[in-house]
Amino acid sequence: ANPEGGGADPGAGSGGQQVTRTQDAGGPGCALGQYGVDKVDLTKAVVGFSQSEKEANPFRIAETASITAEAKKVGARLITTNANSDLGKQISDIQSMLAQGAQLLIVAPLNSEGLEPALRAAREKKVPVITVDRKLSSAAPCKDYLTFIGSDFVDQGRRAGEAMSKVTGGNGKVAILLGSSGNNVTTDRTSGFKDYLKASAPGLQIVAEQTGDFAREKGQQVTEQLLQANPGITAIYAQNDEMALGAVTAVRSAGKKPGTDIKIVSVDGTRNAVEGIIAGDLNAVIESNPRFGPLAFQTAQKFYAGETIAPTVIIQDKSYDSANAKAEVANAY
Amino acid sequence: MSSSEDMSEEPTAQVVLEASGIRKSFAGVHALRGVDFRLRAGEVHALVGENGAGKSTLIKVLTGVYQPDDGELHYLGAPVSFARPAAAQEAGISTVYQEVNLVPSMTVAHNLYLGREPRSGFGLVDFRGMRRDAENLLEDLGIDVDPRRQLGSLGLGVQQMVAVARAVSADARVVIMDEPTSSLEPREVETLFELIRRLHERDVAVVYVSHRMEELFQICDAVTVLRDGRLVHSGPMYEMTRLELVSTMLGRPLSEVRREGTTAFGGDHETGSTALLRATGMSRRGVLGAVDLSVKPGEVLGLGGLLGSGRSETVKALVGLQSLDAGVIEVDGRTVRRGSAASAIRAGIVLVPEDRKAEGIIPHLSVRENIVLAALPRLSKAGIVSRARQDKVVATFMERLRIKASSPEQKVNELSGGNQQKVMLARWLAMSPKVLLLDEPTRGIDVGAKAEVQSLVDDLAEQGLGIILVSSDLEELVEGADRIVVLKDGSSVAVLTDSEVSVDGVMSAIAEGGADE
Amino acid sequence: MSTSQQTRSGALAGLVQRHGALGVLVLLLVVGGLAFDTFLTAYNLGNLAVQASFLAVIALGMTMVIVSGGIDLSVGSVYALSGVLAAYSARWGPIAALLVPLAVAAAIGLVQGLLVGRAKLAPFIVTLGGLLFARGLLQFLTAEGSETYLVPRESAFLQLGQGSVLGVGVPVLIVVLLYAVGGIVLQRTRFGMRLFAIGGGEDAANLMGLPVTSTKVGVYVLSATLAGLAGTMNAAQLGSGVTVIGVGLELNAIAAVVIGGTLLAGGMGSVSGTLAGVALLFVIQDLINQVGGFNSNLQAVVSGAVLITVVVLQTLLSRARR
Amino acid sequence: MSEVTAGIRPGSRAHLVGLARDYGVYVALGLLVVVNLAITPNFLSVDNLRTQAVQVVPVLVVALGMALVIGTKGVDLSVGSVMALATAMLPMYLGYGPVVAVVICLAVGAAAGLLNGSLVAFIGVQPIVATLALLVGGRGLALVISGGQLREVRNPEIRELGAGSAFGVPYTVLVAVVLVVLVSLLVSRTTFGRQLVAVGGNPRAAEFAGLPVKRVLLGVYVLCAVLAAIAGVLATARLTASDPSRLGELIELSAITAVVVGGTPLSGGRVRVLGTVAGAVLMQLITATLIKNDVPASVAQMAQALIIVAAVLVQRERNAS
Ligand SMILES: Nc1ncnc2c1ncn2[C@@H]1O[C@H](COP(=O)(O)OP(=O)(O)OP(=O)(O)O)[C@@H](O)[C@H]1O
Ligand SMILES: Nc1ncnc2c1ncn2[C@@H]1O[C@H](COP(=O)(O)OP(=O)(O)OP(=O)(O)O)[C@@H](O)[C@H]1O
Ligand SMILES: [Mg+2]
Ligand SMILES: [Mg+2]
Repeated sequence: ANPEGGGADPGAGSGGQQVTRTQDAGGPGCALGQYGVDKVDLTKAVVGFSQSEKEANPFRIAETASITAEAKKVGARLITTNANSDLGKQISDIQSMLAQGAQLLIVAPLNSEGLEPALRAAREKKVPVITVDRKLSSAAPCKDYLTFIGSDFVDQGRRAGEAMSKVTGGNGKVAILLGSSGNNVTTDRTSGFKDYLKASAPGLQIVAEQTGDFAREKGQQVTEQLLQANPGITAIYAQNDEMALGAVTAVRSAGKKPGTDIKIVSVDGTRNAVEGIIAGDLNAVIESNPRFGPLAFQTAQKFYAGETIAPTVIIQDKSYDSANAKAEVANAY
Repeated sequence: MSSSEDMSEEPTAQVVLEASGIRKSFAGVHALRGVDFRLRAGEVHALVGENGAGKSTLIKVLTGVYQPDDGELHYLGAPVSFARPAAAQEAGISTVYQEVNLVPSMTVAHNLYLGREPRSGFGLVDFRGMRRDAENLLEDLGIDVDPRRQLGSLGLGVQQMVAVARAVSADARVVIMDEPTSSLEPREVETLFELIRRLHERDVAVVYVSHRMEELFQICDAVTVLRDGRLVHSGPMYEMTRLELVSTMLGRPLSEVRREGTTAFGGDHETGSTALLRATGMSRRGVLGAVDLSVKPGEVLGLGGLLGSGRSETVKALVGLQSLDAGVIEVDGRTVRRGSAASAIRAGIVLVPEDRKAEGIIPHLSVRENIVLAALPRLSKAGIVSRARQDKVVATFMERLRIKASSPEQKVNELSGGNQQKVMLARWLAMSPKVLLLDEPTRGIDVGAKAEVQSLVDDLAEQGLGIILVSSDLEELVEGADRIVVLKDGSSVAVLTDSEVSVDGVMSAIAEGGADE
Repeated sequence: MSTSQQTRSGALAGLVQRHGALGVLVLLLVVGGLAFDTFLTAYNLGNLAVQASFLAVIALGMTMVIVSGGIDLSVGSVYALSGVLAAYSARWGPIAALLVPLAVAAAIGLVQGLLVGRAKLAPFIVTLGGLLFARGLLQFLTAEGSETYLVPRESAFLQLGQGSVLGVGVPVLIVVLLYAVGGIVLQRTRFGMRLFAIGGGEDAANLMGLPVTSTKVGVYVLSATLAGLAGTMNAAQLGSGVTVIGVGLELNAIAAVVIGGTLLAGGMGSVSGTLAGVALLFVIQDLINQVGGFNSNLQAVVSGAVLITVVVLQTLLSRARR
Repeated sequence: MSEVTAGIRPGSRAHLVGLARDYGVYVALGLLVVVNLAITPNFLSVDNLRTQAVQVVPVLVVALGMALVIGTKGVDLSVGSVMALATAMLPMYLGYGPVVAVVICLAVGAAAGLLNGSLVAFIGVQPIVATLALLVGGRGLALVISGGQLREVRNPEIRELGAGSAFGVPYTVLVAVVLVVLVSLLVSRTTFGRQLVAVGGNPRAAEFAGLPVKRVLLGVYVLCAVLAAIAGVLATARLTASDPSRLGELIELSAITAVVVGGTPLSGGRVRVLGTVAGAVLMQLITATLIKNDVPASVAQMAQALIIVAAVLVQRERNAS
């Protein structure tokens, strides 16, 4: 996820706590003995958190803040690193935290593949790894890592398709503003959306797919170009809120009314976007909740307490639309 | 090998290199308009002509730097066309190009053996062998320099000798030298001639370009004269007198070129009584020991000394381009800030540097821009340059110095060396300086232009400028200067006045002066 | 004015200059070791060395390019592309996994080299084109970056990145070997001499009859091939062809080379300096981690400041030499 | 902007080659327009032209400064970070009114330029590394200052600057046009401009000619950074938000490309301002063409690479031989 937004104090929403939707996507759970690590007292433990991208957008800021706050609450000593979008750095970050004596690792993977060397190092040191927000695809739970806590990005795309179908009445020409190329969030949010349209909203036709790099300015520029080349576009699916907000400006400067002439649906749930729904510029936003701290530490506590942990813990993401935006805006990050 | 004896007439000697009907033009400039050139084994062949006559261009065509637009090349009897300088070199033609063309960031030894490094086992470069070879070579050629020195840290003269050493050490059938002596002292010139004689004995053909007439008569057997890209004469050297040669070169009747003496300098000058520029105790560790000198208005002060004696360093220090550890520089009694070029220029001291290519011209700018460069602030109001005032200055000096260019807008690096030198002079004269420092001002310029520059120097002195003249051409130095300060190992060791100002005087001052090492 | 004395003090200053990066590195190692007992451990340094090895391989080629007066911006993209190709080709066995990416990388280097050497285009623009092209090709081959090819779990190819000999990682051994060879190539072969000559004065090198064009072509092929090798090693380490790696890596490589005392203008430089430069970048990064408490934005500020300090020191040292 | 070469027969091969070299970028531009007229729907509309003009502004303004730096044989990698750093100030000082806020942005830009310029001119650090440090650190600082957050700009004047227009020409485009004229006058008519070119052409000779080489270098980097700051303000005004994490990302590469494609050699000693404008417009049109025709990112990047290299290939200096 690469959302960003502005203004609000991250993590301020009192009701923004993550809720588990499903535990276990099939497969057995994982217990202390199976994973082969030693029991640790979390209140005295050294916990390492490896963040993947700069804390330069609301999602990352809220995510780091949530984990930092929860570590403090639990009493664990937290060391944090940031890979700055560099996979090699994430590997050395994790190894460095292991060298510094981390006993539990919370990792926000930069990519769904490629962390093997770091995971191997953790296994050798018998340190459990909890992955959050991005799922590792070929690594094995209870072996390479303990569990994954996060959203289902394909499902986010599917729900965005659903929302799109609802706000457009199932008919129209859609432009997709893609996230950064090569990012599996982009891939998942695209495939979920397309699959839904194919199956359930054949009246919606995708006329353009261009990358907006998860950035507002790029979203604005690309939308301007697309609207001129395809005046028939009636809806925009932006894969994050920032690009959606850029699209809003572009639609307006093309002399059309965002939210009315051109429907806009996006993913993330930042404060700015939800306010955009209230203002009528956006039509729907699918949430991607970044507050992993409490759930991550709870999971660790349960694990050390001997409980079996499900290989995937999918959290419940909200969605915002004109019906609930006003009421829920306080929960947006 | 003056005209003669040991050089028995050898029209029979094999022709090694022959060019016929060579044409070459650059964007709008016809540098060569159908030139024939024939070089025989064992001869020393002078290639002469005014600045811009096309000598260097011909050499570059002969050695594969340029491809001719038209014409043919025969080497050892077979038609050839060299695609790159490397091809000519492999075929046995080795060349010293005009202006030093070596790599300044590498050592002397590297420069000598680049491309043909001695190798030990595994094909690796054998540095020890290379240094030993270099030492032997340099010693053999009488060049006193440490082969481990970085080339760029050496004076231009030494660099030139290194270039020569590189060329002659290759086992070549033809050695081409484009103005190899322009920065050399009589002593080095003699070393070079000795080398050429040895080449001659090995039956190597030599092409020799120089603007120093006496050298040509001393060493060359045959001569080819170019004028405006055309061949105007080719024949044995002994058939010509010096005057005839000059007149053929310039294309003017004999009567017009007849002159007194060898230089165009007049007699002594009226000099003021108080010093215009006075420098005392200039020193910098490892470069200058203690240099004292002074120039009066209307006086030409010569700086004498051997290669690397610190003459160039001294004049650079005077204009603030060489920082000093100690020393006072005054103009009209006012102290100039040491190490600041701006304040030297403000005080009216300017320098025409020795290394035109590296320190003088801005290659891609036009003649006009190069001339007005230093004077720009004076030609502008509130930072906006006046084109009209520029054009006036440029026109004045191009005419006064007879700068030969297709237009003021021609790129300066397309001019011949001599004309580039005049552009440098124009740049500084446009500043109306008080003291003019000239480091090898006639380096690489033809007899005509040389005379013009020399008489210009005279004129300027008459007008009351103080002039410091550095020249490795001893004759020029002695005839031009009213007084000579002799440098040795970076210190001033003697001042020659009146009758002491003579070639012998300078020589003996150099020999005696200072503590010997 | 004793020349030999001048030479000797010049050589000494040169030594300091060339090993300026090494000096700073040793200093940081000592300070880091005293401050953090988890820093100077075989475990930590061993891991760092493996992680640094990819940049080290790339920076070796970059050093040669920069010595010749050029620059190669395409290495990051070529690195990523090669990783993907290696992971893809691993299905045909380890030899294919090694050769396919190297061949493609060398081909890219060849085209760049010809454009620079033969067509005389500015290296900056040519290799910027290479950067875009290789990244585009990578995305094209991976369905816009959505496909990640995996190296078969049992493939011997993985040893290239994950194996170790006597406790030293294979990538580290490769780096040691390559730098030994690279040092000899640069300092002791005619090819190396030519690189210095071209960087120090291209026109002069040409007039001296050196094969300027083929040397330039060679050095770009070399650089791209080394970037390809780094990508291949990385794929072996990760076990997959990750598409998002290598962005901005060219700047890290350039920084390492310059910190190592190589002159960007060309004509001067050493591979040992580059190795120290690479090590320095990774040690600084790890020390920032060890100190902790910086958020990512502050980390960037600190890295920038450290970079300025190191480069200024380096420049002052090399100026003192003149 | 071309240097007229005397004495070449019009129509001759040399003449045509010379023309292609001098006007290569315009030829490429013309070709691209023709291609677009054929394949891109609604290309020839006023709205479209306006969009392209508006979008090219930030890159163009940055490229103007970059052209000056490149003219001195340097390069400035930090422009994108300077944009971010300067405009991070905008929301903080808007309380004092838009003019004060913008002046502070430009002052911050100038300070960044002073840092770059001092490193290059006085310490002698190689430009690419000197500015690399600020590229790395500058954006970090911008994020530290702004708390890592994008901030909405609600000031009406700034919004008007971004969205409004006079006589149908957007304000941002007007600003860019004025800057183009100023920079082109600076290069061709002022002492500073001519000295700049001389310093790029042969720094040693410039020093020997008594030019204030260090001051010129310092000035050039300051100018470049101030232009980057202006570009940042214009981009921010249009986006109606200050976005320190993304604003100007990778713009240094676009700007350098525009400059070089426009015929200014990286080896210094020459600055072609109109060529730079054409180069920036060319890059913009390439992007627009690829987006409008919905070309996937992978193919778009490869196409871009090929067009850039082709454009430079057309106008390379003819070989000596
Ligand atoms: N690269 C070039 N581009 C354009 N014109 C050139 C170029 N090289 C030489 N010329 C012109 O060709 C003519 C011959 O120049 P060349 O350098 O051969 O003269 P030269 O006889 O060697 O003179 P000098 O004694 O001053 O060295 C001159 O008019 C010069 O301006
Ligand atoms: N033969 C030599 N061996 C070593 N160093 C030398 C030699 N000749 C000159 N140098 C060095 O070259 C530098 C420049 O000397 P400088 O140019 O002042 O002398 P010069 O008298 O003008 O001689 P030149 O005619 O070579 O210019 C000095 O630093 C000197 O140490
Ligand atoms: Mg010549
Ligand atoms: Mg001298």
